Amino acid sequence: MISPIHIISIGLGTAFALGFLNKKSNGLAVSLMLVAIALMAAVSSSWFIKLYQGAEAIEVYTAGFKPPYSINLRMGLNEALLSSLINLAGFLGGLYMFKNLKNTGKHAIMVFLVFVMGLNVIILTRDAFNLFVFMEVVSIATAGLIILIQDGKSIQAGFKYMIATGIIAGIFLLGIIFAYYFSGSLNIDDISNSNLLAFKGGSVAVLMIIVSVVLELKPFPANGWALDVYEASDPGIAALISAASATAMYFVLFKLMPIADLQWYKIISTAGLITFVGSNLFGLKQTGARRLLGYSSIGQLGLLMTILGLKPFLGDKFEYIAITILISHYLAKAGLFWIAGLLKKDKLKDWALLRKKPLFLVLFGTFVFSLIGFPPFPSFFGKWELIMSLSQQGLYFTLAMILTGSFLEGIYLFRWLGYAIKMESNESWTFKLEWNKVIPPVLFGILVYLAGYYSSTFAENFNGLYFIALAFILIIYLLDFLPAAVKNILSILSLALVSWYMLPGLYSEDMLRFIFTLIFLVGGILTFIAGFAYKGKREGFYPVALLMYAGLAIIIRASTTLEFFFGWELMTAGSYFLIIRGKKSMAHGLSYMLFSMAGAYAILAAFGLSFAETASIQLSSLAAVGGNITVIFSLLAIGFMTKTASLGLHIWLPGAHAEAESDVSPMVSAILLKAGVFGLMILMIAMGNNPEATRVAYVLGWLGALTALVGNLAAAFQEDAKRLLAYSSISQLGYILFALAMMSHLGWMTAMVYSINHFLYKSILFLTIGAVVLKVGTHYMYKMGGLIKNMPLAFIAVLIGIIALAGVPPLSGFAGKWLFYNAVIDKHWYFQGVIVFFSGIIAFLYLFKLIYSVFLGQLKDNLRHVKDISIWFAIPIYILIIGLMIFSAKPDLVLKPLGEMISVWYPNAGLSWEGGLATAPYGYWNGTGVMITIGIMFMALLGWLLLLSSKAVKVGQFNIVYSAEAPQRPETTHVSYNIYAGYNKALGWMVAPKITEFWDTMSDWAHSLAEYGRRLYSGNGQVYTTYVLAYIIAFYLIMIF
Amino acid sequence: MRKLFIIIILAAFGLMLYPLIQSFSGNDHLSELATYYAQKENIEKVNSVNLVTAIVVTYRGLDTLGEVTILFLTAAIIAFFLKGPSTLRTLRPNSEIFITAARVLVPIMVMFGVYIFMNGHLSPGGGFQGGAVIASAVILMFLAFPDAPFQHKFFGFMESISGLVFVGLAALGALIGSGFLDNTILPLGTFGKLLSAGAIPVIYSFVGLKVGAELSNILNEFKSVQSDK
Amino acid sequence: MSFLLISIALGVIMLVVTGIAVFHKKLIVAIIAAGVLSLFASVLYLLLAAPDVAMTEAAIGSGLSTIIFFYVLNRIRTTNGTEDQETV
Amino acid sequence: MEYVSLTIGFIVIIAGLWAIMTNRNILRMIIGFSIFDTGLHIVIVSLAYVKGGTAPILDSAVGINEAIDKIVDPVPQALVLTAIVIGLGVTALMLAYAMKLHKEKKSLDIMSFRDLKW
Repeated sequence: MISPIHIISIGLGTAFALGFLNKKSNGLAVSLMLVAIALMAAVSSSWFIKLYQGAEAIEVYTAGFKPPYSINLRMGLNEALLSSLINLAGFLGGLYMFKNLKNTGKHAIMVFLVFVMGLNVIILTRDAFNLFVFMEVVSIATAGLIILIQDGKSIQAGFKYMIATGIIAGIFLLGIIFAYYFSGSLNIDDISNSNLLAFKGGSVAVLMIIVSVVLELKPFPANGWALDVYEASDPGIAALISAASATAMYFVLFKLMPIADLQWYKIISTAGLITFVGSNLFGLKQTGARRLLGYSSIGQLGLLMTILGLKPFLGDKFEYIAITILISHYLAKAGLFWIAGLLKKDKLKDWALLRKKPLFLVLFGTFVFSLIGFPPFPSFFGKWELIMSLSQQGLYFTLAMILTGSFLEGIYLFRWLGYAIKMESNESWTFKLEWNKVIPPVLFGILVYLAGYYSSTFAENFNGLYFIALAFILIIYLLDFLPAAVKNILSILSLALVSWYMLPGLYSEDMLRFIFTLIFLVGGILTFIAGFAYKGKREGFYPVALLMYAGLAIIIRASTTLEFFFGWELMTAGSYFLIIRGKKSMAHGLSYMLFSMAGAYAILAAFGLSFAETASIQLSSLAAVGGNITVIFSLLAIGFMTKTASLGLHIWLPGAHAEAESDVSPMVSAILLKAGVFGLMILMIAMGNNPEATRVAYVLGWLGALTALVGNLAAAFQEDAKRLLAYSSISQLGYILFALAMMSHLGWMTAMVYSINHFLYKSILFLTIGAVVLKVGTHYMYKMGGLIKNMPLAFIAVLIGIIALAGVPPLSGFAGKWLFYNAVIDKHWYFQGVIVFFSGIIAFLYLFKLIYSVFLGQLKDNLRHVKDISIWFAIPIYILIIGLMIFSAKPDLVLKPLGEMISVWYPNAGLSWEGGLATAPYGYWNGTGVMITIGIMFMALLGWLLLLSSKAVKVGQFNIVYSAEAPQRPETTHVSYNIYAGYNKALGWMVAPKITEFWDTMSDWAHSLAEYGRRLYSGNGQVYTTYVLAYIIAFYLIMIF
Repeated sequence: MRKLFIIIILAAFGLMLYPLIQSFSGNDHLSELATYYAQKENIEKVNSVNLVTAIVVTYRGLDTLGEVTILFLTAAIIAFFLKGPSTLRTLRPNSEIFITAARVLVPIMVMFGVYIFMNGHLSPGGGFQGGAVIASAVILMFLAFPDAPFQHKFFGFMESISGLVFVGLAALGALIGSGFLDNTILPLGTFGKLLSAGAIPVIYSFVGLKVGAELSNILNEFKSVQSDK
Repeated sequence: MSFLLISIALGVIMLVVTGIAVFHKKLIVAIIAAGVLSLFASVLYLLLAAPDVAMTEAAIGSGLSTIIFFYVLNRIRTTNGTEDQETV
Repeated sequence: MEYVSLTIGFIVIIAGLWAIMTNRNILRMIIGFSIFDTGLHIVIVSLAYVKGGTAPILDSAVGINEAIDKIVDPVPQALVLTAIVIGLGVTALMLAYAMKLHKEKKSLDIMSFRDLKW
């Protein structure tokens, strides 16, 4: 085993030896440097392996004297891990900057090498003054590396950096020397044992030491210089500063904290929290990539600082949380800076160019998701543990602020990701990708997944098998070069396999999960069939669709809140990518993501609160919650309602669904929304019996009713067919919410029937309309019309769909309505019931409009030769129609077992069955009978019509002529254009985009706050030094009061 | 307005420093750590007359390594930062007396510098001071012979070789001695003699050479940019 | 006792020099004053029984730094046009 | 005596900070740093002083046996040696920056270098 001290020998020796090389051998110099860093990495990682296997930490004494008489280094597990990380980043960073370094010459290469070596010593040393010396080494090396590109901006940034760190280092030295004076030792362990805080002078010394290390971590607002450094230095260097330096400095703070006491931990955590929220808030207004990454880096450091400050509360969880979040930050931030360097574009909007290289787009997405803390990345597990521990400790404010900060970070990162995925870009990728610049980000991208898997193995009650699903998705991604059809088959097979594996067991055990599995997975298979209609490769579609389905399946399978949340977030990520694939979906994808994130955080907080009460993360333990039930119930309900798009949280839905691809719309509408319903049901099953929950449910009931009304009204005024269906979904989910909130047997029966129905007819309608849209090339109904002859298959499908939706006999929609009225009467929710009833009438308006304006009336000239919908769409549509028919004709097949299931929770006032005849307290209904009756009537009418039709006079379609000129706005000539203008006058105020305005205003406020606040960073380096000093004073004031 | 703010901050800073003075009571005796260094048996372990040197080179030799690294870094950074075409600037010729004096003085100053660092373990002064004196000699040379070319290669070589020797000796301590920078890898000699204190004089001499070379390099870089008008 | 008086006298001189270094209008005077401050500091170090430090401070703090300052000042003056002569 | 020098050290530190924070001229800011450093060094050396002590160099005046009772603390002196050299490195680098900044904008006013902000 090579002694860790030789990290220094290797690093410095090589740096000194590089002086011998002449100017021509710069390439050799860089290679030697890389070899040296690799050797350093070998030393540190070999120690890591050894220590990980259980070896004791070792102390290295210099000069053969024991500390405190000489300087000692410690190589423990943490040190070994972090120095390995630093050396890895150093090696890859050096590789990445091979050319820059080579061109700048051997002096720059020496500086780079010394920089990496210095960071190692910072980690290893246990001597306060030695720490100071090597912090100076690193900060001077940093000042040198910043100006590697030697443009005006980097020189300015470097100077600001130097004056700020100059003052910080002075204060640090002052603190150390007084600590020596008071404690008689320079060894950190001795200093912490000597209780400096017992007297005033000692506490000032501690203050100076701690505050200067905190300042090195760039706390808000004393961090203007750091932002400039991130923005102006070479991205390769910024990557190192953000990943490696920050890691080392964080460890320094960790190492020095024992000299302080609990009060100091609190101060640190507050300072970190302010940094995390403040920095991410200001990040909102950034338009440049590197500065944005700077804000994000500083924010992440703030989060890490908070975690360190919470160490006394987190107990033995601390290391896991800190390391997972640190590693996520380390990998992601270095990766992002490296990509920024590759792209050579600083404007966020120009990142659309990244699309030309899908590999980098995937890496970009990976890093963004891992920063925010999505599964399967390490930070997901870290954040989970953090939230659980925080709520266990009752630190609700901290918890709320952390979630707020994460949310703010999510806003700008996802907006940026959206630009990269969707922004218009005419540029072409002109520059060459050098292998040495590609390997580092790719490697870090792979590592972040591996680290995620590894982190999950530490999580209690977490089934690692879920990673198999992710691995499969990865394989599908790697097969992305195959034609779409092959991937489609693979996807269908995989869903079929999972269904085959899951369904039989569930049928006997858990009807609720069985039905939702049917909806999620079998629905998934059906929608995938439609995918055969697409030609080409459909790059990126299958992995993300499968990701969503994997998330949905995990939600069903989850037995713990952690697994549930894991699945929930996977589903969110997958559906986000599905949604943003649509043509004009950039904004919709973002708003979907933001609502989902806010919802997910509400869920996370609620799970945390529940864990705090029950000390268990079993899903079943939700039932044991007593004290905070109103809060937990409300938070969970809000979280799930972001997915069901209830009123107020719905504004993401219309755009997202309408702009999605034709076969994606049913996925995200008919299927995805049910995840929210499933969540609500799980929630109500667990907590519904509590009277407090009932009160919240009453509110939910009203909300559901209003959602139904507003959704339907809005649908009636749409000219865009898919938007119409989207609003209709909102309204249908409002029905479901209303029915669920009744929390009675019939209410739940209604909800289940609506869920199944909505899945069936919304799939049918979206698939059909989507297929029609594919053929006619427009969403707008006024551009269609008269398609009945060209598209009989589509017409029949839509006809059946709207009959089911409208709830008229004989189809199963009627069953829903019938149950609904029974339930309302049973529950005595008359007012709400009337609203829902009224909205049901409105539904007729838009349904009529849908079928009329698309299929009836005048055929547009340009659509004369349009063919019927693709067979690949027709197959799933007609399978679904058959399903609908079966459900309508034999509802007892499903409803009976469903009733039994619901009886477990709500035994009273159920349906009683006699064959196919259902009897409710307020009436009876026989699905089969109705079906037959209506069928006979229909046949009779049809026959009569056919009989009459022989006398009808045929009129040619284009028998009329415009009088003289073409109309100004051709759409106005369509008979159903603005067909409900009258209603709009009367009721339009209800659907005025008040809610959208509300959220827009919120967003504007946040952005103006950010705009105003960030003026703090005036650009004047001198002012920044004032902030630094003022920050110290602020700490002092907090300390003495 | 801003000045007022700064006055307030500095006043607060002064108030913050006050407790330090308040808790300061001077020293009546050495601290525990210093006592250890000053004990006879421990002095004999290192065998250096100058205790500061013993600490700088041996006990806290790692700091010194860091410190020469900082100078090394500074020299390297300034070298690539300020590099530019150096066309010579015609200066007023120096007076004959000055040039002659410089001719005599420069070697003497260099010798003096060498003397200082060679005796670092015996008398005040050591590598840094000696290095600074050497650098002063170089400045004198710059002033006296502005047109003479600077021996880049030589100083670069000196810098590297002395750095390598320093690191090498230090690592040797870890390999054959009892730890990194252990000075007992060479015989300790007689207390108070030039050849004593083990590796200390050797290391300190190379520190001196290195510091001298680095400072000269830095000065040269600053000097060269003088002429690129 | 006499040491105390000397140190107080030295201290007063140092504060005056510091004042000059901070407030004097001419940059060159300020630079020299900063160097002189170092020089006085090294005298103080001698009083405080720190000859090593005194030597270093005298050679490096007041010697070399000041020379580098002059180099830079010279360089800036030669490249400066006529404009902000006053500030330099 | 050590009280006097400690106080002087603190005052010099504050004076240095004042120079750093109020002078818009970059060179004057750097002078401020130099003063700040000097102040720090004075403070450190003051802390090393032991009443009536001699320099930590063993010669005829102070024998090896009586060192403990006679010398001043050598540790802070060793530290300050390091600190002085570091200070020189930092000052030199800052001055190099100042030259480059001046070359860029022909100005030494820190207010002229605000291209990066917000």
